[in-house]
Amino acid sequence: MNDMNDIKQTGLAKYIENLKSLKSSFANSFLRSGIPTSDKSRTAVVVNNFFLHLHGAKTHINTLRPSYTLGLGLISFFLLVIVFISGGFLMVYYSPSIGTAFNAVKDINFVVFGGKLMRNVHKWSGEAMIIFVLLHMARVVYTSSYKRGREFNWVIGIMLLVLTFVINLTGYMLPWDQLSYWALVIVSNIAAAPKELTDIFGITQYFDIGGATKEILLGGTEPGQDSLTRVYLLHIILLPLGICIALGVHFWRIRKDGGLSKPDTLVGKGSGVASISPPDKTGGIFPTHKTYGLMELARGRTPAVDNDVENTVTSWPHLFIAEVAVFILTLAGVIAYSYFIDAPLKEFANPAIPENPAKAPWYFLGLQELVSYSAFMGGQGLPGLAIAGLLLIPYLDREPEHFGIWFSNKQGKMVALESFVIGSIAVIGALVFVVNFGWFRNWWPNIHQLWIIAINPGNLLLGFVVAYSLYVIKRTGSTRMGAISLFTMFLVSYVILTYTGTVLRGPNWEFFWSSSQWPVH
Amino acid sequence: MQSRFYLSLLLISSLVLLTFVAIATYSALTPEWKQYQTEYKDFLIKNAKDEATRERAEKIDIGIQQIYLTSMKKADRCTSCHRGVENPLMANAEQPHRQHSGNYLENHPVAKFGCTICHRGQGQAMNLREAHGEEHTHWDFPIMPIKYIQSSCALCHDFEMLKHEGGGHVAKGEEFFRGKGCRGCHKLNGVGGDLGKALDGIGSRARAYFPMKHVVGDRTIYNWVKQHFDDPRQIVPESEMRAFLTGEESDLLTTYVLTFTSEQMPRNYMLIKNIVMPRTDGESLYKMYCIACHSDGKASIYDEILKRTIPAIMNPSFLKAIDDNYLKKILKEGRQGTQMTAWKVDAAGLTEQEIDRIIEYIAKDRPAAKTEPFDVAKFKADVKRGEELFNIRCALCHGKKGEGDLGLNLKNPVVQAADPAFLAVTVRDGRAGTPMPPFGKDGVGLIEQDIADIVSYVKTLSQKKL
Amino acid sequence: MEGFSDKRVVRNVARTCLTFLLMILMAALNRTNAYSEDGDSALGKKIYEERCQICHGTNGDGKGLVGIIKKSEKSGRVLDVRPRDFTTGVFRFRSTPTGCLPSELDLMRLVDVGITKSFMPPHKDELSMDEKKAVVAYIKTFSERWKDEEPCDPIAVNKPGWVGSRTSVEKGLKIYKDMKCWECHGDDGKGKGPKSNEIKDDWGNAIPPFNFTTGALKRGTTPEDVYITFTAGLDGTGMPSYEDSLDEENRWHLVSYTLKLMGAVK
Amino acid sequence: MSNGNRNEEGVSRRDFLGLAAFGAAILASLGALAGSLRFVKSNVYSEESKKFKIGKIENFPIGTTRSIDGKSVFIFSDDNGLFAISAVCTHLGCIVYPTEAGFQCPCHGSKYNQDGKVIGGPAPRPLEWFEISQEVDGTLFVDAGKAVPNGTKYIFA
Repeated sequence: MNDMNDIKQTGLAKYIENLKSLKSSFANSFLRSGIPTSDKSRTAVVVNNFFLHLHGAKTHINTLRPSYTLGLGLISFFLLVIVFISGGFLMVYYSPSIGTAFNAVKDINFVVFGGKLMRNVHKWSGEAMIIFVLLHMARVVYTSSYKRGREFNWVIGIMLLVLTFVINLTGYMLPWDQLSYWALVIVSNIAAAPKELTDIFGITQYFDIGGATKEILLGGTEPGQDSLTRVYLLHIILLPLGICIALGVHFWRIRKDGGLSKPDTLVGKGSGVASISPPDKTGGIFPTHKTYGLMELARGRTPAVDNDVENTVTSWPHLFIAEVAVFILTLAGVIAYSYFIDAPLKEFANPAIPENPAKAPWYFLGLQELVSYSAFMGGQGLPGLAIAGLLLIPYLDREPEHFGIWFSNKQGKMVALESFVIGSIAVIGALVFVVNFGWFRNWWPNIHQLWIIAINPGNLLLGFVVAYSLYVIKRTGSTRMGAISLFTMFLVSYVILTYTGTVLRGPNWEFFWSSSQWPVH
Repeated sequence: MQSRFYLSLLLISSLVLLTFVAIATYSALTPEWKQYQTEYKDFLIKNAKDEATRERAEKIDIGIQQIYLTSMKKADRCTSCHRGVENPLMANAEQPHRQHSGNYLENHPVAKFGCTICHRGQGQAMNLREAHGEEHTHWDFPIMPIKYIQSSCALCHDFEMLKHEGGGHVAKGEEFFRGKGCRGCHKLNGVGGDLGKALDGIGSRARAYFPMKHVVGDRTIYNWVKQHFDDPRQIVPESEMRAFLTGEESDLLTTYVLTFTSEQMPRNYMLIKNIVMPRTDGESLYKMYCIACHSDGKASIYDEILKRTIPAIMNPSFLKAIDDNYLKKILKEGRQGTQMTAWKVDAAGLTEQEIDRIIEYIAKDRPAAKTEPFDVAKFKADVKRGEELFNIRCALCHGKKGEGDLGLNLKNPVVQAADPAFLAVTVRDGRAGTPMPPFGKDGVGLIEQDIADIVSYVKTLSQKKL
Repeated sequence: MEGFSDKRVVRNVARTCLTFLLMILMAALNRTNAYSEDGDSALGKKIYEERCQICHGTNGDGKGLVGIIKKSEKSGRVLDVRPRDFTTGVFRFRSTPTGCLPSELDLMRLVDVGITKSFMPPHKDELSMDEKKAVVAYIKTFSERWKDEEPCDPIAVNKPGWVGSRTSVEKGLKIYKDMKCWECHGDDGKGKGPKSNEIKDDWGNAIPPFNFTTGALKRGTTPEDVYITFTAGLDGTGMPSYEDSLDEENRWHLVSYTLKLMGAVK
Repeated sequence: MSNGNRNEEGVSRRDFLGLAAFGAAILASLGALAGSLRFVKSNVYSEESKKFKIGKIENFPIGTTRSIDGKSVFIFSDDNGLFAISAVCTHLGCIVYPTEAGFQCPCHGSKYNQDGKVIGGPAPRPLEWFEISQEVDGTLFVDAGKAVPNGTKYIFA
């Protein structure tokens, strides 16, 4: 009996013991090496965790400087997370059929608990992504962060930008209201715009690449159920998948390319060294200032020759606190905005009557301004060239100096300012001209379309931007200055054109100072 | 130091997030309709006459009310605010709690019919602004003004029944529609003229279909239709439509026109009590198709909109000159170059029988006396002299090239194909009831040779270019 | 040119042998155009009988064979259009003050351009100047007034630059209200004022007030035409002259307001 | 046979094999990809027929302009016959509306004259004209899938 009791006792005691240590044993199993207490174990947490090991075990303090990154890339990523989660919720009620989609969205707005907020959050965080991805790009450009092995990651970044635009656009079409329908009409016809070119060469009947693209996109010749199915497929599977893959590569490359960019000269905190100059080795797979390495797991004297290491802190908890803070900030911002501003929902799609003005979503209105000169150039040619130009930036500017410093130097700041002013003048000048005097077709109605494709305000603007940045390179003798100039002008053009398309264009795409002056239909 | 920055950021953001989550939850938990339902419940509890009523009132669940009409896939949630709609205790309450007026709900239980079938508005919506479809809510079918509400009755009921059982307005409107010749210009169900737009489905068209620029007040299709009847050119400046009705009469016609919806009610909703064959006597047909232009047909009238004189087709002098076959030909084929529609079954959709009945009606006052014949062949016509006479005598009304203005368009194929003797008689005797005077010896005093010359010239007009 | 109306001159010319030469010349031009007194009135009579009599009647009493023409306006209102009765010597479209006979030019202009909207056709291209003069002279024989009275001087028209301006339109609106224009023409200028059904013309026929929103005045649509109508009135109709009750400036303000009603200014 | 020769031959043979293998692999993949792309272009569209009935000639008195409900086409009738002009803007597919001068597109302000010729705005092509045909019984059809040269007017008995 005693024995039995003993055994029972020990069994129960073990059980109670296990119960007592549940917290630490679960934490140990979850974190693999337990709740960290030392720098070593902090490092181990990161290295051993599936999600966390995407980060370095140690993080350079420059990475944590809010004024350096402004957290823009991170915000973009968190917006994506919010979009994915809220999108998943919306899918519970949404059904991609032209007979039910509109009612489903109405029901989400009206009777689903928190439905309106969820829809707003999805909509606004998606659109905010566009802004933050662009700002993130601007940060990368202005801090020269596309250099020293990061060239390809810049390319991935541009891909993500394009994917962000497209996924937003496809989402716009799902409610199947007037906005959706006419945006789909316009977009599918932009897809068909190469017809302008094939028409000129008279080969449309043999090789109608534009028409084929349009029909593949729509699953027909006009928007209908098949189009909605396809757009839905793009929106919830293909594009998210593309984004996830591209984003995976993007993050992986950040690590492999040596972490976030940082200036070669940095005042290290407490290092006692005013200026640290690592050996200058650009490019390469293993730059000297990489932030991971087994030797960093050890304490004490290390074979490191790079003082850089001294300016790091353990990612756990410093980096993670920062990330959580930015995530909550993003979420708070999105929810606050969504609480006050509702996502639009117009009348049910009506193929007989276009909206007047029929506008694309705002982020495409810069392009719509351009397509109002020529559908092909504005919808495909110019965006294509702009993207090509952006892609080429890291390959055409390879100057290693001023890496990781905002605007490189004083001259860079001046060039950015100057390009901002000149670019604004050029865009506004072009717009003022077109609004007041029209373009070729208004002067010579019989002019051949080729002339308009070749010479239109959009092309001239692009030509001017390229020419001006080349002039800047020639004047300053620095390709870096050219890159700053080019990107600044790109950004200014995008913003001004978008503003014009959104606010200043009214019915019949006529110019109005504000929408309060629009004539009533 | 950096961690402190991020920790404070985290704290502040978390507090902001918490605040907004709290606010959002609160507003999700306190929607507009809940307030109305609470009011309703409190009202019932307060005014309960006996304990049992009171107990029942206290048991009222507060929650979204929905009437789902399976056959129409319609969800009406109006009763979430209008909970008292079937409650006799609410007969004198303020909206939204008031009981439905009249005894309509006896035969139209809310559970079967919902609300928006009759009242329109957005049944799915859960707030007043969007449910009533006010302007800028992007809903095409705002709540229907009560003065036009009877148009909804006609979705299921016939006009004969409506006339006697509470649908007087829409039945009256239907009478106007039949009596004012609307179908002379507008097709409905494939029958009617081509001058105006077809009316099918007009009552359920999207708001954007109507040019709302000149509409006074709310830009709804109800106001558009009504104001367009009052003064068509005020709403559509280039309209050629006639303005027959104003004020209350046009309200009635509006009520009727709003019944032209493209949606078909499910069969189990329809209730046709007194099927009355459509009126197909000559007079009714004349009123349905002809009267808008020809009015009583006794006198010809120059029309400022159509810019021509509309012939007096029921004037004895016209009928005396024209026999039934000729009338039938014109009715069937129309008159090229004028607004006269081809009424045959292929075109405007009238059957042979109907056309015959109309002709019978038009020709009922034909005088027995025959006209004195005019033997044109007897005269050797001089076209050149005819032209001179024409320019002096005829061109003032018929135009220099016979293109017509106050007078008839003489280049018209019907005139050109007409028997010269018929034309000569017309010139000689004129047309009483029209501005066409007699040019023969009883009138202007032209001799028969002159008339023959003019007729011979008129016959050459078709070759003249304008 | 004025000399032609002076019968003495005509008589002198007729008595010269030039008549003969002229006749030959005219014959060569295939025109029966002579300047003898007899020839003149004979020509006038001929033209009248050919072109005018059918509406205005053999005696100029407006009771020709065509008779009353019914016209339906855009508003749906059906009007009776009656040819002018020349026997009273009362004319609407004069440039002379109310109560006066129209000037020779007024009548010539009417024959020339006709009257829009009431089927009086233009004769600009149909008749020569002499024929028009002859027919005008013949028309004057229908009324005794032409023997007893002389036409007055035309009204002077000097359009100020501010006609049609916003302030002028506003002042015009006030005058429109104060002078009770709305009693006939209606608040909205559509001719449906409270008294619009009571108005009769000198012959006792109902006559509807003008609907400004149609924009087409019979006299003509220029501001000057409207001004003359306010100043001279339309004799024989219910439209009085405002020459005495409104000063020139206010009449022009009223013109501004009617221009707005007609849609000519915003 | 020298070593070098054999080597050369060997290398070239191996090269050829490699070239053939990878070439075939790429070709096969491209073929599969092209086939897959063709897969997404459907062979039939669930749309209303492009050819539709518009009635008889008597429905179109000379001088009239008609738009057909639910179809983006204007039918005109003038002294020279009947003709159908598309209401779809050639720029980006919005529906044009008639104006005094001809047509106007609400989306980007393309303007056309009464024959559909571009007189302003970004439209690259004139509005399409469609074939009108007549069945045996006299019914007229417009085929919005079949463009005809601009200016083609049809005269029917």
